[in-house]
Amino acid sequence: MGESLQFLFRRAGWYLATMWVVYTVSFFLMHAVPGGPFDAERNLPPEVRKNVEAQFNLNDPLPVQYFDHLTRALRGDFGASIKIPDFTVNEIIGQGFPISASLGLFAMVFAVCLGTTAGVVSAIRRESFVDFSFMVAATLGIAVPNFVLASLAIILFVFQIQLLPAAGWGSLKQIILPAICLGAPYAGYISRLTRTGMLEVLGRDYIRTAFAKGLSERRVVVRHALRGALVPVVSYLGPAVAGVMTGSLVVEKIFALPGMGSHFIEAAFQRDYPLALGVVVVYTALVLLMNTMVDFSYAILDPRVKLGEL
Amino acid sequence: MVESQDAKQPDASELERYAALLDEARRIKGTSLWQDAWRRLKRNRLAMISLWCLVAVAMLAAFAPLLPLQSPLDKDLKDRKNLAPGFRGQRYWVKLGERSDLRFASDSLTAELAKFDDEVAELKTKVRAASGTDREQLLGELDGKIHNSDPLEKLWHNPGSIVRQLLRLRIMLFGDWCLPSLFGTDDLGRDVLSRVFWGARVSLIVGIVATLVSLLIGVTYGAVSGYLGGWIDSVMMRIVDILYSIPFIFIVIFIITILSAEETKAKMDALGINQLTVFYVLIGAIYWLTMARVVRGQVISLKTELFIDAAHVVGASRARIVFQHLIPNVMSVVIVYLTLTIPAVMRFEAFLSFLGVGVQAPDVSWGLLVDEGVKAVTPIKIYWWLIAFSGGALAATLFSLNFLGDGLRDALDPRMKNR
Amino acid sequence: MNPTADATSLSRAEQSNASVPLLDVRDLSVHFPFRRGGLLNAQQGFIRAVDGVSFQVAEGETLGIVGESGCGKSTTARAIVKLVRPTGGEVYLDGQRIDRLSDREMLPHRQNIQMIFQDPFASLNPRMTVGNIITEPMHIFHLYDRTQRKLEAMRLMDLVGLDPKFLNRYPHEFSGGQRQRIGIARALAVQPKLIICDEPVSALDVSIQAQVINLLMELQEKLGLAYVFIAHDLAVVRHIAHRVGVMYLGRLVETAPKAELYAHPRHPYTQALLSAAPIPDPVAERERKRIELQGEVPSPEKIYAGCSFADRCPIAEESCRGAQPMLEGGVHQAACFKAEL
Amino acid sequence: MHPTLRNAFPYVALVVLMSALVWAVSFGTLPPADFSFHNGDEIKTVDPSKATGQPEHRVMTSLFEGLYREWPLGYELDEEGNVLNAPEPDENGNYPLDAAPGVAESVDISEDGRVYTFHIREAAKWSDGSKFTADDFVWSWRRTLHPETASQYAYQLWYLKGAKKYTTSTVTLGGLIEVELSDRLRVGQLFPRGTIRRGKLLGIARPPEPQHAPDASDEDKAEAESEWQERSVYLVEENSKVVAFSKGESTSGWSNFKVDWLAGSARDLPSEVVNCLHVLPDFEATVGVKAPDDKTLVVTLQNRTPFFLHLTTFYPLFPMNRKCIETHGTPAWTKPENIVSNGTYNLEFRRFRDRLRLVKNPLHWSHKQVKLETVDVFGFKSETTALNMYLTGQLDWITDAPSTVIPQLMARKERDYVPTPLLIIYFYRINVTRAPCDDIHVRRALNMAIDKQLICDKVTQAGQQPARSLVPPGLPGYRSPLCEPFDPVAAREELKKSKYANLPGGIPKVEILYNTNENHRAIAEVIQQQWKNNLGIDAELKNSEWTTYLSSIHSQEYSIARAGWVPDYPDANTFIDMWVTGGENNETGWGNPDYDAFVKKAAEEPGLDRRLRWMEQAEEILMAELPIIPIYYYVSKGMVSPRVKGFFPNVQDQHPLYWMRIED
Repeated sequence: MGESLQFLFRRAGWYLATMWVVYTVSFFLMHAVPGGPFDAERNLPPEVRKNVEAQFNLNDPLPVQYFDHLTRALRGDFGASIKIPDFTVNEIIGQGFPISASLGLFAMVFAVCLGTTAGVVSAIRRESFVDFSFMVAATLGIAVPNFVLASLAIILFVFQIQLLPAAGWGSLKQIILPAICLGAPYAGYISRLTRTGMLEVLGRDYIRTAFAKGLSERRVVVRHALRGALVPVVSYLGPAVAGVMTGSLVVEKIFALPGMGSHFIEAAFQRDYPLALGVVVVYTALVLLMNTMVDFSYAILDPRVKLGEL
Repeated sequence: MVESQDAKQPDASELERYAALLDEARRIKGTSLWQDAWRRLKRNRLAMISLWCLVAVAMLAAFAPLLPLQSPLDKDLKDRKNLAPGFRGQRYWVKLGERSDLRFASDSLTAELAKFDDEVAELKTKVRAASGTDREQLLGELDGKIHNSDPLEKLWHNPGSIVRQLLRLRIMLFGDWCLPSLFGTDDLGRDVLSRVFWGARVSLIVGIVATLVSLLIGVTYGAVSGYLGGWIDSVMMRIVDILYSIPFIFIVIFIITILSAEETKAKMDALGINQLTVFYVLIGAIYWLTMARVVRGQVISLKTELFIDAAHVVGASRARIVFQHLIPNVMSVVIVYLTLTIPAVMRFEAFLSFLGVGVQAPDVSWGLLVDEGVKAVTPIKIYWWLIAFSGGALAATLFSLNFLGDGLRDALDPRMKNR
Repeated sequence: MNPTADATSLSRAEQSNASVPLLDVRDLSVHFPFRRGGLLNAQQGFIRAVDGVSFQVAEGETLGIVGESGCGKSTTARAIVKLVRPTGGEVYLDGQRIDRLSDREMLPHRQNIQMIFQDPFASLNPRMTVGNIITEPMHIFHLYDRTQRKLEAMRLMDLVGLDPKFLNRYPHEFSGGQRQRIGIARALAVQPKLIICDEPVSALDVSIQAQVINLLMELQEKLGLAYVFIAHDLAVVRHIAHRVGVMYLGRLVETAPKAELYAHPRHPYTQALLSAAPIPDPVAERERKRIELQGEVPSPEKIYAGCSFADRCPIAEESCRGAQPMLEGGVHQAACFKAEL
Repeated sequence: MHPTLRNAFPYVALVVLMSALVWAVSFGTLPPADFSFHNGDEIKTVDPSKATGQPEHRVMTSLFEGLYREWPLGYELDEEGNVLNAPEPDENGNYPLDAAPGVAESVDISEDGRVYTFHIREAAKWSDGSKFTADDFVWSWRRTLHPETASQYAYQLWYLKGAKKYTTSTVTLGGLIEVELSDRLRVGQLFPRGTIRRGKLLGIARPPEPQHAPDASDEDKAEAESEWQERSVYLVEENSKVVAFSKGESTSGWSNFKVDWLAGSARDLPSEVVNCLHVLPDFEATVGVKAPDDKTLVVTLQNRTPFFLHLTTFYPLFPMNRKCIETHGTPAWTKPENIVSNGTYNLEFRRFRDRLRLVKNPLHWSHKQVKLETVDVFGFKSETTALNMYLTGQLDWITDAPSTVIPQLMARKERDYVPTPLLIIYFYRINVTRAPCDDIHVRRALNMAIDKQLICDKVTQAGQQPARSLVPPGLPGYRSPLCEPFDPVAAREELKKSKYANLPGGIPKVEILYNTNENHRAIAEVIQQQWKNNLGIDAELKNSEWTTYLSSIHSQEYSIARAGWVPDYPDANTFIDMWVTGGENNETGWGNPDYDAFVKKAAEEPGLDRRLRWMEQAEEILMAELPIIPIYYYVSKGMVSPRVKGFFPNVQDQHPLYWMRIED
């Protein structure tokens, strides 16, 4: 495990630097956008505004605010949310993150299962009707924006067939539709990647040998071909997970899920600086973590890959 | 030694022979890999259909003002709200300028336009005749007339000069006649058919401009980073990583606010730059990251190719190697990637519309139309035509791009043929 | 005492009465750094790809360099034309030192030294026409004007045995042998004095190999070129080279004029190589004694105190592992303690 | 990579997946509530001092109870909650509301309408069982007014005498002040406070005034200014001794500060300066609220405020439990496990962006009249999703139906969508400092060129009424003066009178700014077309996200902007007084001395009827000069399941849970 640890240490160093830069850029970008958290339809009396801004140090010079917040953030405390005074940023993220994460997980599981199956079937039954229709479906999944997909799915499965509940979170039935809508484009991509990978692998000598040995098609496909074919899929998973996380805000909005995605947009729009920064940092960390996991999975799938060389 | 040096200098007769051969050589054109790829592409029926579809869509979009369409902006709330697709019945057959609120002469655009032109001409002659303060007054009146009473502007809000000429031409060609509302109308009584056509303009421009920008930045950045390698490469790629992690939504909000700030807007107007264009360019500037990564990866693998060494040995400079040898060889991958980027950008545009920060009304784009359409799909009443046609157009375009991309990939890289 | 420096002085002494050699390589070494492990406890090390190689090439002469793959012969070639940066040693071209020059300073010298590559499929840019490939060096050195360049390219094509009509064709439209001719034409475009041939025929069919080698010999005759001809196979070199050097693990272990080397190989490695080559005569082939080398080619990262060949050498003794043998001898040099002089 | 690890990978993945599934599903094992509704948006807080907004209001009125509460006129229940008398709706389907006793059993109002004596109900209790006293109000209002609480709605209490001084820390020489020392038990927590010292303010010592560099920015100036203020030393007479207090950290060498002395006071400087956190006017002496005994609360107002009883039904005036806040601190006291409240419902749990659950408070004095046992309040944002959930029976009440489907909703056979007019106005704000809208004729022409009826019938479609006045109808006794109706011909005539009529370049373009929203966009697009067709005026559309939009309006960087106004209390004043010259919410650059005079007269007028007439005269000026163009009056867009009774539509769109009951 020595090499893995070293790999992790080196990565961690880079990641901290990356996160610091992202944090800094986001901080100043956010404050550069006009408007503040206490702008409302009705103006606050100037004295009240002064009191309110003092509470969040908003009347300090920007660099002072930056260093204050940064030192606190380094201790893992993102402070209190401005627009949601009953909660700290950590609490809000703590409530929303598991939901987004599990939604993302279900979506990815759905995407991987459907995508690889469709891809494998397509590759084996190449240029058949099945292949063609799978590929059309995959392209459609990629081409249709997921808010369109979600709306149509609700009409179909909630109102026409009355199979699933319209929104909410908490039961298996409520998870299905959002997970599918979120995972659909990725399923499409994965099926295409798998198909491509399978076709290439199936043409290789060792697969021919395996067939020649008289192994059954299933065995050859599952045992030998699939592993090789999955490498491009795995490398796609890193960006895909990041996409699932950022894409989830649309789905969370449509299905009224209490995840983290909606905070992302809301905080940005409402200038809730601490919350927005907290969410940004968590997202960045997540994206970076996913990339690391993907690199690890390379090593899992392909024994030749050494972590130290990544 | 001396003789052999002489042997290097061909005599005159020999030169003549080569000069004669040169003509012949010109005729024997080799087939470049591009031509080869094109030939392969032509054999791929699906890709070719897609290609022609895209060309057709692009042409129709570009010349939408010339087509006998209704105005995409003219709202007829009184009579033509939420019409389902069709062409039978009086409400479907409209004449340009017949909506009563417009109060056009004899309810027709051509008549009103003729009247307007006459009035303008008349005023002009008066201006020529008058002098002094009178003239000033008349000039003002003329200017006001041109700016505030142009019937074209009442139907097509503020068309640019090229579009204005095209519209004039269209009126010459077709007069007041226009296609009935084959695709129905929306909840403000606008013709969906023409909105889909006009929306194509914006969507395609977004896709193309943004993609070209991403191409320009991404290819240069990726090629330089990959070729130089070492710590420069590490730093450049780390920058890309960081940019990847910066939440785009802030950037978008930031850009949009900066763009719509009054001073910036005034400055850009003075320079004749459309706010929309800048917006596309900036979307492109967000999308170059992946392109840079892809190109860098290709360049790194190409860099070890012998022909790069060969170029080095004959004394080619770094710039020459990057731009003459590396980039042309990366282009095939880049082109394939382009067909993936355009859909991504178009979807991004739709996503921005969903968030409400996309194209500004009264401009239309497919993203905006789809978003409007989706909102009109409710369990109670489904205005299917609002989503079906715009969504269909968007999906079909993205579909075509996808298939074309597949075809191009097979065609450009024969080794990938089976994939 | 530095043994390799001594060897160089010896060989220079041998050449002392000749005029300045066209190419003079002295004690050339190329070490590639490699790193193992993570950020904190990285192990630094070097692969000694080329480790103190010295030789000269006179005008119009062909030096063959032979060795197993991985012995550093290609790296030597690449170091001479500065495709890799030498770690140590000196390279003189026409008496001028070129190994420390920057790209820009090197540019005028490139007109005198060109290279032909091993893989004719990979060494030509697939997106350029043959004409453009051949005229590119002329373009870089600002030779001729536009049309003249084309005519010159056609002449060169003629010279290397290609039909000049096909000026506007692309490399993929030619066969392997033809492509190697294009590569040769490109190398000739700026009228160099020296061409480094890095295994120019090893990727070609045997029948084509002979054609290309014959072409190279013809050109040498016509144009007075000098070659450094690299091959992994003694049989190929036998035909074209005037002198032959044998490399093992980044070092020259034996150099000699061609006839001398083939007749009386002194280094056990050379002997082994020669014995491995098939002899066309079946009787001789059957009777001949094969020297079997033991073990694998060792990793170049390993550092030997003594003779690096000792592990595999059939005649090695304990004393061989004590110190490194030097190239010794007059015209025929070998680096072996036990080689009979 | 170690081989065992490699083999374990699929199993690890499976375990992670299964646990995620179990976790996610465990979320949904709640028994359903009696009644569920969609609250429009997540409520941000349940702290009455901090809350702002409509969704908060709906929860707060259940969780807490003010002195009075809103009650439909004529709605009578017996002890057990049986309906004795049902209220009657007006011709619009709205029920008039009245302020009915809540925590207070009754009130005595003084002759001049400035002193209210509330009698606290004997049965009033906190949800932890403790007794409710009048002092709870005094303490709560002090908390809301305290500058450190930073309550955004503190100004809702500024109708009380002296309240504004307390929030703005305005101290005057000779006045009583309260000084809080920096010895709090918990740093950063306002309550419990540190030691409070009281005394008469004799003098203020200040360092030399800061000199600003000529190129200093306003920000820098303000900062230097506040630092200067911070270093002031307050000289206070306490037990006939003079004590010096200062908020600044370093007060050494302050003796050379310039001192303003109260005329006629002894001028001796104490040697020591006591460090303190706050220097405020003394609450008891300054602010007009007193609790002479446990059950009596005396409130003294600045001016006659006829709507004060309605104001006590608004959450900034709700009581908070001192013990709870002092024990747990802010914001921890708002957690469901900590909170102590006094409303008809208790907070059971709260899941952010999902729902919060209310259960009936058995200790409330009217608990037998409250019929819904458990209530789920959903806080997600999408209206379409809410409608979907309503239609599938997951919700009983949604507060905002999506406007795209309203014509269809109106036609539903269940008749569960019945729009009723609200006291909310949708209007266009005009920046009168910009061409061409600086010309009154242009503004009047713009108004007359808008076919508001068409917009209501075909765009908003929910039964909204076209507006020709600022104050919506529905306020008893008030008759709004009207601006000109839609008349394109007259509009063109009016435009010809303007100074821009014959200017080279035509009439300058205008720009309609609106915040990102489907409906605003549709309305703006229609108005754009109407102006172009009827007047030839070009209008550009500009949409901004909410905060940017607000910031453009506040900095007056717009030419025409969409706006809405929701009244704070049911009185015309809330609409009228914002348009005074330089008013905080005016933001049009418009001002008229006559207008200001009428508004002032109305504020000081003791006669209730005459007061309304003054305001009508003010509005007449507004409708003639049109710094705003009224477009339409809002209607309620809620849908409520027919099984819900006791849901009384009203102009204030208030629907407290304690009115409702379910009858299947």
